[in-house]
Formats: sequence, C-alpha cells, structure tokens
Amino acid sequence: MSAEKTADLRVNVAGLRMKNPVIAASGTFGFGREYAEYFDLSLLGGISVKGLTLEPRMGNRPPRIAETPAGVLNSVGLQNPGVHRFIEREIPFLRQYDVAVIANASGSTVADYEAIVEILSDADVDCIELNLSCPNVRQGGMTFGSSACGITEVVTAVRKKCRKPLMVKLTPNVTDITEIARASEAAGADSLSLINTVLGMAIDIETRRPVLGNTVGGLSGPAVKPIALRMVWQVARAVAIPVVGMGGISSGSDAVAFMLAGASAVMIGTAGFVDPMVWPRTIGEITEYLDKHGFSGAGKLTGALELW
Amino acid sequence: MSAEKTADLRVNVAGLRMKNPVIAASGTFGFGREYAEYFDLSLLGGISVKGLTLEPRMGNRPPRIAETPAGVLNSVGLQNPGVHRFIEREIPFLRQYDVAVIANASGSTVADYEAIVEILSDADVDCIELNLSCPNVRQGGMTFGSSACGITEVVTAVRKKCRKPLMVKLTPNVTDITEIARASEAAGADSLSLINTVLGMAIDIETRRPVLGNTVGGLSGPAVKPIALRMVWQVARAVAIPVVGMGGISSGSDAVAFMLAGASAVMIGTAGFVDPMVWPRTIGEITEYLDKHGFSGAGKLTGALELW
Amino acid sequence: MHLEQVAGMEWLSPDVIRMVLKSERLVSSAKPGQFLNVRCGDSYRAYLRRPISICDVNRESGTADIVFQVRGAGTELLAGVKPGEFVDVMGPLGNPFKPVQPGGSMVVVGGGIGSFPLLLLLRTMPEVRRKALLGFRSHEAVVLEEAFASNSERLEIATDDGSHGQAGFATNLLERCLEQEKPDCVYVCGPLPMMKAAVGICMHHDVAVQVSMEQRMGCGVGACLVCACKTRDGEGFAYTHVCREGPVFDGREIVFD
Amino acid sequence: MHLEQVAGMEWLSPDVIRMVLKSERLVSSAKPGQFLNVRCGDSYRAYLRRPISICDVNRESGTADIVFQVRGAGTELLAGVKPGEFVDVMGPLGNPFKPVQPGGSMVVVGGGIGSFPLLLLLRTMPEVRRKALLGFRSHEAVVLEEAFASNSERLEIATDDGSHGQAGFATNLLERCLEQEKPDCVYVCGPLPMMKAAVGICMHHDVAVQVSMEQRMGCGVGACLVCACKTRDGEGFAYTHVCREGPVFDGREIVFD
Ligand SMILES: Cc1cc2nc3c(=O)[nH]c(=O)nc-3n(C[C@H](O)[C@H](O)[C@H](O)COP(=O)(O)OP(=O)(O)OC[C@H]3O[C@@H](n4cnc5c(N)ncnc54)[C@H](O)[C@@H]3O)c2cc1C
Ligand SMILES: Cc1cc2nc3c(=O)[nH]c(=O)nc-3n(C[C@H](O)[C@H](O)[C@H](O)COP(=O)(O)OP(=O)(O)OC[C@H]3O[C@@H](n4cnc5c(N)ncnc54)[C@H](O)[C@@H]3O)c2cc1C
Ligand SMILES: Cc1cc2nc3c(=O)[nH]c(=O)nc-3n(C[C@H](O)[C@H](O)[C@H](O)COP(=O)(O)O)c2cc1C
Ligand SMILES: Cc1cc2nc3c(=O)[nH]c(=O)nc-3n(C[C@H](O)[C@H](O)[C@H](O)COP(=O)(O)O)c2cc1C
Ligand code: FES
Ligand code: FES
Repeated sequence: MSAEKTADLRVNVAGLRMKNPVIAASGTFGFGREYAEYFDLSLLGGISVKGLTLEPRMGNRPPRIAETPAGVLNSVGLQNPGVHRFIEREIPFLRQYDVAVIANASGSTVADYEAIVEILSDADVDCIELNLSCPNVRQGGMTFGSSACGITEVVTAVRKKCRKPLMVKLTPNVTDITEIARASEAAGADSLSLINTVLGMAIDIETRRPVLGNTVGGLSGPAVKPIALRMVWQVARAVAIPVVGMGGISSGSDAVAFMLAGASAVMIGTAGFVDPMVWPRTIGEITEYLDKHGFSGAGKLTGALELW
Repeated sequence: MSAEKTADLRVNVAGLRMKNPVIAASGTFGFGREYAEYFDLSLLGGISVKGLTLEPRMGNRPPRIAETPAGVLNSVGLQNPGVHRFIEREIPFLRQYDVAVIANASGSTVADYEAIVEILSDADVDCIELNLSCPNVRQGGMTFGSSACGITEVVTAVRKKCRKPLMVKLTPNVTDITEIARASEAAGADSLSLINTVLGMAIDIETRRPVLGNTVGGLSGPAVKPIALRMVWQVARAVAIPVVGMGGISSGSDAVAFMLAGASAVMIGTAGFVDPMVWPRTIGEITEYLDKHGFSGAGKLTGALELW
Repeated sequence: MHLEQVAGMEWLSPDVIRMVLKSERLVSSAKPGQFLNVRCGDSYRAYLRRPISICDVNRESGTADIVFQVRGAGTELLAGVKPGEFVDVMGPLGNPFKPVQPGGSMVVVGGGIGSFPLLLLLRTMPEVRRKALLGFRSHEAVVLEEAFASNSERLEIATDDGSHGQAGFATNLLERCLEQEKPDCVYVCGPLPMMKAAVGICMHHDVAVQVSMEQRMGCGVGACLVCACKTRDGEGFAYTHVCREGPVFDGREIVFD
Repeated sequence: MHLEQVAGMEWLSPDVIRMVLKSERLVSSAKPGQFLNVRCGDSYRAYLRRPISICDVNRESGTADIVFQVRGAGTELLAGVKPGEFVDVMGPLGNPFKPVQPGGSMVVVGGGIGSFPLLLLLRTMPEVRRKALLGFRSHEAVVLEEAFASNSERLEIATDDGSHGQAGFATNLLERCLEQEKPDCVYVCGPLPMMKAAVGICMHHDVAVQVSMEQRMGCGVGACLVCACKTRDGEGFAYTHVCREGPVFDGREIVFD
C-alpha cells in the first residue's frame, strides 16, 4: 500500500461533536484534574464529569467499594460539590483542554432535574447526560429510570428546559431495556448512553456483614461487559437516535465490539482505576483496528455487526 | 476443645430434604452420569437435572458457549431428550445414589407446564423446579418469568397439578425481583431458586459476528455472583418460603455468603466446568466454616447476615 | 483433574508450542484422537479449560505431548508455563480414531493445527501403510515435519502460497492421492471448510473417512451440551456433542453447512 | 503507572513479606506516609490495585521497600512475584506525615501492619528524638524489630498475649509514655480501634497527633470518591478522601465511630 491513510475518528453524537469516540465515564474520572497528571486530557473525545446535583451531596457511608470477580461494586452515592461549584471551578479548568465536556446530572424529583438542566443549559458544557439510573440514591434516579413512565415524565419535563444536546443514561436494572430506550427517545432525548451499573452486593463472611456500608452497590468493570453489549445491541436496533455504549470496556477491542453492536461512541470507567492509560490507549487501538480492516472512519463501525 | 462435634449439614427446603445444602445446578450437570466418573454422586445434597420439556428438543445452533471475563455465556436452548426418556432412563440411574433428584421443567405454554408437572408428579423425583426463566427459548420461559402476571398464571395452574415440592426458578432479567418472587409465593410455590442466567452477548471483532449462533445467551459464573447475591438477599427478605441461591458460586466461602444472605441451600453450575470437584469440595468447606464459627447446623447460616 | 508435571516446553514455530507432560498415566491411557481439557491457570481471564489434542506419547521417556497454537488468552497463559510446573488436565477425553486393520492402508489429511492429533494416530499404527498429507499457510507455519516423515511411508506438504512443498491445499493433495489409490480409511483434521472438502472427495471416491471436529466447550465431558455439532439424523439432523460423541466422527455423519 | 523492578523478596514472618524495588525514582520521590497503588498482575481475581505504604528507602542501594501482609487474592498474587520481575505501581501517592522540627521529639505508635509506614518516618527524621511503640498480636507477628530499634532512641513492643515485650496494646504503651513526657507529635497507624484510642489519649494529654487512615480504594488518585473517611466539618461531618486528602490526617479531624 502507498500513502497510508489513517481513519477519521471524528464522531457526532446528535450534536455532541468529538474528535474521537472515547469518553471518560461519569463518576470514574472526577472532573479530570487527577488524570491530567497522567496524560493530556485533550487526547480524549469527551469527559463525562462526576454526577452533579443542585446542592452539594456528601454521599454514602463507607466502605464504598468492593472487589468482585472481574468487577467492582461501588456505592459512592453521588457525592459531589453541587452544580454551582462545578460551573465556577471545574468548567474553567476543563476548558483549558480541547475535549467535549458532558455534564452528568442527577436529582431526586422532576423539579430537581428541571432546575439543574436549566442551570447547565446556560453553562459552557457540550452536552447534558441525564443520570436517571444511579442505584445508590434511595428516592432518586432509580424510580425514574426503571420504568417507562418515570422516564417519560422526567425527560419530557427536562426537554423543555434543555438547550444542549440531551443524552439520557439508562440503567440496566430493568426487564426490557428497549422499552425504556424508546420512551426516552419519544420524550425527546437526543441520544442515549448505557449501561449504568448493575445492582449487586458483596458479603464479608468473616464479619458476616455486607462489604459496602450501603449494603448494595453498582457493579461495573469487565464482568458486566456481556450484559452491556447485549443491551447496547438491543437498544441500537430499537431507536433511531445515537447510542453511547459502556460497561466493562478496557481495550480497543472492547470498544470496537460496542460500536459494532451499534454504539456511536463509548465511555470507559472502571478500567481506568486499574490502568489510567486505558483512556488514551483505547483511541489508538480503535485507529489500528479501523486501518487494519479498511474502515475509513469510526462511524463506519457503528452497527456493522453481521448476524448469523 | 474436647469431643469435636461436626455441624449438622441437613436442610429441609420446604419438603425437599437433603443431607447437605449443595445441589448441582440444572443444565450444567446433565443427568449426573458424566460426573459419576469423577466423584460419588451420593456426596451431594441434590442434583437438578438438565431442563426437561414434554417432547425432545434439539437446542440452538452452535456455537453455544462464549467465554467472558470471569463468566460464560451459553445458548444451549434446552436441548433434552424429553420428560419420558428422562423418567425411563435417567431416574433409575440417579436412584442408585443417595441424592435428592430435582426435575427442572420447562415449557412454551401454560398447558405444557401443566402437562409436564403432572407427569413428573407421578415420577420418582423429590422436587420439581419450574424453569420460567430460560432466556434462550423464544416463546418460552422468558415471557412467563419476567412479569408478575406471567408467573402468577403459570404457577397457579401448575400448583393444582403438582404433587411434589414445587420450586420456582427466577430469572434475574427483571426490574424488581421481589415482585416476581412474591407473585410466585402467592401463586403457590413451595420454594424459590435463583438466579438463572443474565442475558448477555459476545462479539468476535475479527469475524464481526456474535460469538453465539443464537446471538445472545445467558451469563453465568463468578461474574454474576454480586448480582445473584443481591437478588437472593432481596428475595429472602421479601418472601416467607425458602430460597435456594445460585449464580457464580465456586467455593464454600461463596456458598456461605449466599446462605448468610438468606439462602437455605445453594446450587453450583458453571464452576464445575472448570473444576468438577467444586461440588463435593464445597460441602467440606461449608462444614469447616460452620465448625470454625460455632454454628451447630447449616440452617443456622440462613439469613444470619448483620446489616450495618 | 490430574496435575501433570511439565517436562519441557519448546516453540516449534513463532506461535506453536509443544508442551511435554511427564505422565505414565497419559502414556498408558491416551489414544489417538483423544484430547485433554486443560486449565490455563486460575486467572479469570481464561476461565474455561481449553481442549487440546494429544499429539504424541513416548513410552521410553514416559511423556505425552500436546502441541498448540497461541491464539487467545488461554493458550497464551498456557504457553507461559515453565518446565517443572504442573498443569491441571482432565482426560484423555473423547472417542479415539477407529484403527485400520494391520496390513491395511491409511491416509491422514491435516490442516494447520489440525494436523497435531494425526501424529499419534500414525505412530500407533506402524503395521499399516501410512501416507500423510499436510497443509499449512506458509513455510513458517510448517511444524513437526520430521515427526510426520518418520511415521509415514510418504509425507506430502502443501502451503497456500507455495513457500514449502506444493502450492495449494491439503485437499488438493488428497484429490490426487485418491485418484491413484484407495486407502482403507482417510483421517481428516483441520479447518471446517477443509474437512468439508475432504469428506466430499472421500465420498466421491467411496473411501471411508473419519474426521476430528472442533467446537467451543464447557464441561468437556458431555454434561453441558454446548459443544454441538450437526450430524445426520434420518432425513434431518441432530446436534451431537463433540466432547462425548466425538471429537472423532465418521465423516459421512457430519452435516457441514 | 511505572514498571518497577523487584530486587528482592523476603518473608519477615509467616505472612508478611518485604518487596524491594530497584527504583531511583521512588528513592528520590517517596515521602513517609505516602503509598503506592500496586497492580497485582493481570488476573481478574484481583482486578483493583492494592494500596501499600512505602516502608523504607535506601539511597545507597537505590531501592525502596514495601512490606505487606498476605491477606486476600491480591497480596497473595503479589507475594508470588519473583526477583527480577516487574511490578506496575502508581505513586508515590497521598500526603506525607508532617515532620517535627529538628531538635524536637516524636513518638510513633504502630499496630501490626500499620507500623510499616512509620519506619520511613523515623528514618527521615534523625535530628528528632524518636520513640517507637509497636503492638503486635503475638511473638510470631513481630517484624522489623531491628529496623525500628536502630531508627529510634527507644523501642517498646507490646503483644496481645505477652509473648514478646509487654502484654497489652500499643495504646497502653502510649498512655504510659505520655504520662512521662509530651512529644511534639505522636504518629499513629494501625487498626481503627487502636487509632481511635490513641487519638483519644493524645487529645487527653493535649499532644499533637497524626494518623494514617486506611480505606478500600478504587482509583487511588482522588477521582472516584470511594475511599471516604469521616472528618469533622463544623458541627457535623464530611466525607474526605483517604487517597488524596490523606492517608495522613490530623488525628483531631477524624470522626471515629
Ligand atoms: C477436540 C479439540 C482438540 C483440539 N486440539 C488442538 C490442538 O491439538 N492444538 C491446538 O492448537 N488447538 C487445538 N484445538 C483448538 C483449541 O482448543 C483452541 O485453539 C483454544 O481453545 C483457543 O483458546 P485461546 O484461549 O487461545 O483462545 P480464545 O479465543 O481466548 O478462547 C476463548 C474461548 O473460545 C474457545 N475456543 C476458541 N477457539 C476454539 C477452537 N478452535 N476450538 C474450540 N474452542 C475454541 C476457547 O476454548 C475458549 O473457551 C482443539 C479443539 C478441540 C475442540
Ligand atoms: C494508604 C494505605 C496504606 C496501606 N499500607 C499497607 C502496608 O504497608 N502493608 C500492608 O500489609 N497493608 C497495607 N494496607 C492495607 C492493604 O491495602 C490491604 O491489606 C490490601 O489491599 C488487601 O488486599 P488483599 O488482596 O490481600 O485482600 P482482599 O480482601 O482480597 O482485597 C479485596 C479488596 O479490598 C481492599 N482491601 C482489603 N483490605 C483493605 C484494607 N485494610 N485497606 C484498604 N483496602 C483493603 C483491597 O485493596 C481490594 O480492593 C494499606 C492500606 C491503605 C489504604
Ligand atoms: C465509582 C463509580 C462512580 C460512578 N458515578 C457515576 C455517576 O455519578 N453518574 C453516572 O451516571 N454514572 C456513574 N457511574 C457509572 C459509570 O459512569 C458507568 O456507567 C459504569 O461504571 C459502567 O462502565 P465501566 O464498567 O466502564 O465502569 C459510576 C461508576 C463508578 C465505578
Ligand atoms: C450450559 C448451561 C445450561 C443451563 N441450562 C439450564 C436449564 O436447562 N435449566 C435451568 O433452569 N437453568 C439452566 N442453566 C442455569 C443454571 O442452572 C444456573 O441458574 C446459572 O448457570 C447460574 O449458576 P452458576 O453461575 O453456578 O452456573 C444453565 C446454565 C448453563 C451454564
Ligand atoms: S463441552 Fe459440555 S457437553 Fe461437550
Ligand atoms: S480511591 Fe478514588 S478517590 Fe480515593
């Protein structure tokens, strides 16, 4: 081959334009500061920041993490400094870098969601990711994200206030993810991201107590990858809006699998705890795959799975 | 200590009496013949045989298995010789051993379930485990097991025909497992077993096809353990009937965790592929734990979890 | 589950390694066509065992060899095992090749890593006239050439690119071979399309053919029913299990599709 | 993520091992109280990194030591690493102990594996009068006795069962010590109940106290917020993060409950 051409990595997820499809997943990357010591944040396509609420939240009692086979349970419980501190202190920091900023927003009531989305619509962020699925806040996301009515109610209300690309993040803890996905689409979501964590539990048999102070927590990491991949595949076939896939991705091969299943971009979380370089490295590995297999761009991978 | 006394391992799961709480999980142990070459089947508390249907079934197209991080996806699709061959050929074989025989039964319609339960009620089995949850048969278990109405309909119908202890096996692929569990209890289940496999998918990025011939399959093995443990804990608190726990158990420690969470007995499946001795070994490890921690019997473990 | 001690590890090509197991048990029990289900350490990265054929046994040294290509996580872990360490194997498992009567003749047709189980087959039938036809991708992929040469009257090798032996496939060699003489049985192991072609050729020449099938496995012993392979069943087909009813089948029984 | 070469592995007790890392980088950067977040191989059985304190650095040999107890899957894998191999570490991470002015005096109070980070602390403050009070379960658990002895003016050891040194806890030693003299600062690391007691004793005697906290970690760098520790915040409390704001805290800030 002469003049090797490298594939075009750019993606446009319903108005969220990124130079490549790799995004740091919410809650695993803080507001980027910590990992800026490890690599240039401008390498990334996007950063979904720690889940924000209107007011600061202090989170759940520790321990907040448990290790499980090929996975991790967490019960952080949305500890965050509140949306105002985020806007004042974190956006200016993040804007030093050439990276899309996705504001991950949570609330306990529809009014909370409306209010935070209204505030974020005036802020310098590229996209709002609605977290309706955090399993750790008792009267919070879980109720909304786990039923089609709940989703419809929140997303419809929020849509009216939202002046940014609106990404709705789905919980996997449901009977039929396609029903929830379609409800989100119908209510006005511009795109969907999935999966959030799978509700799980770990027990210390010596103390005979749950490992987590919160008893249950959300499972993430390689263990959930087959579940996430299945849901992304199902959802991508069920809706017309773009899908951002995540859950256990820890390499370019994993990212490619999610894109073949129908994802337009991917998020990576837990794997970064083990290897912070997974974020930038995955971008390179996707490029290699595209070049090796003759795909002209990352977008060409989306949904390119062939069935038996 | 003088005269060491070993803990009493016997359990009685709503009429299913076993000399210890370790059962081989359905679909992973055939009809016992193959593993009889590896250890004395009389060591086990029980054997849940390969899922049976009225007529023989040939199962799904291969490949039927994919390896995932700390887990396995399968899409066998209930290949089995039919309930009549089971009664003629397999029960006599199994009855050579001192082990409880649990007939795992599936169907595509309520009438199927009624018919197979009627037949099995006349057969020499110790318990009937209703599989309403196999995710691999298109019009089969999934529909019944994933909604409270479905469960209520089948279990109510079956209960009238059933003259054996009736164990209802739950699928984890639901929004609220406690709702399904309570519906099963209300409809007449004597006990519950959970979890069946979690719906998942794997993709071969070189061929760009699903690894499984059936596209999706059921996830089992250590990866699902935290999900299973959480569901067993939730269900054990939600119902008054006994619960049999499974999902990723591969040691006595795992079994103890499930019992602390509320299980009266446990099943082990996938781990046996890796180490067939996991079945008998787990019994010994439970005994050690009981003795070390001063529990007089296995039943004392059930639900002994202390919350924070 | 037997812990077998590794007596030696030897790379035969850049991605194919021979693992020599010191084991009188295997030496006295292994039959050609049988396989071991090998545990690749206790990392959850390769949770399931890997089926690998028994390639050779050596009575004098009391060793049995398995030869495998490094492909994914499991074989990579296995290739890292050091002499002196132990590997956990189940087996010999499965049904062996059915032999040819002494004085008869046989042809083995192997494709790539599929050729390995055929070596033990040749070795156990010294009283039979033996011909070996092997196909490899290219010169670098050719392994065990001497061993096959010294355990057959005639060895022919084909490579896809002609960089070693003749250009073409092992099935081309088989075609030509059967045009000249009809052995009592042809034994085939290799990629599916190659086995399909080989069985077609044998049926066309009305020669008995046995194939060794591959399928992804769970238990390896017949209990989980995942290793299905399509076999003829009256007018239709059934799913038979490679680990227990195979891996060796009469070539005519298999539905290749 | 730095790959550091292991220069030596040495068992100090039946379940405590010293891993010596050849690393000028660590020698020049590690401060007492900081930790490494260590990857225990690539097995999914111990997916997360393990936080381990830097126990000692040796400028002459260009090595840094970590000393850890084998408890679960991760430390077991780590204990299996052989000299010459590399381990993947992040760090030094976290805030170090705040030093005492030269000429001042300090007391370190260590409980079991919590004593390890205190060694480097003693070693880096030779110009300070140093006393070490260590508590262990029993005689077999006592490790690094010489190292502590030679890096302090006085070393006292207590064991729960009295099988070595005095019977009782390190906090009993602290109690007696503070009754006699007030150091500029007490440094405590060990099990939670022990730290709680030690801080109480110091507060009672109005002596400054720093503690090194433990918590289960995810990222180790402050990004995931899982390593929460209850600290005073006005009348109430807040969850502060051990990896980034700690592991060393002013003992008065911690809410022990
Ligand atoms: C009866 C039998 C005998 C075999 N004999 C040999 C031999 O002698 N030498 C040799 O090199 N290979 C042999 N194979 C193929 C060998 O089993 C696979 O190459 C190996 O399992 C791949 O594992 P991996 O970890 O490298 O790949 P991965 O892709 O990481 O494996 C993932 C999963 O898929 C399964 N898998 C992947 N490819 C195959 C395959 N071709 N067949 C069966 N399962 C597969 C693995 O066992 C594992 O469960 C044999 C297969 C069978 C069924
Ligand atoms: C800042 C800091 C410094 C430490 N320094 C040392 C040291 O110098 N020497 C030493 O022996 N130990 C030290 N520890 C404790 C050490 O991290 C744990 O013993 C170790 O993580 C246990 O891992 P495991 O694989 O043996 O246990 P497992 O029980 O298999 O671990 C399971 C999970 O729980 C976490 N975990 C379990 N126990 C602890 C614990 N006590 N603290 C934090 N996480 C835990 C593990 O990191 C892992 O994520 C330190 C802990 C912290 C937070
Ligand atoms: C410690 C931790 C905190 C998380 N916090 C959030 C959050 O605040 N908002 C959110 O939408 N998702 C949160 N998540 C979920 C992740 O964004 C992601 O959906 C999930 O972890 C699956 O991806 P992974 O396997 O790559 O980590 C969190 C996950 C972890 C592990
Ligand atoms: C290959 C395979 C086949 C299975 N077949 C059945 C079945 O026929 N009926 C059933 O109720 N469950 C079946 N299961 C589910 C198991 O009984 C069990 O619920 C599940 O695997 C979780 O337990 P484990 O992680 O210990 O394997 C099957 C599981 C596997 C892996
Ligand atoms: S692998 Fe289980 S039946 Fe063949
Ligand atoms: S471990 Fe992630 S914030 Fe401390």
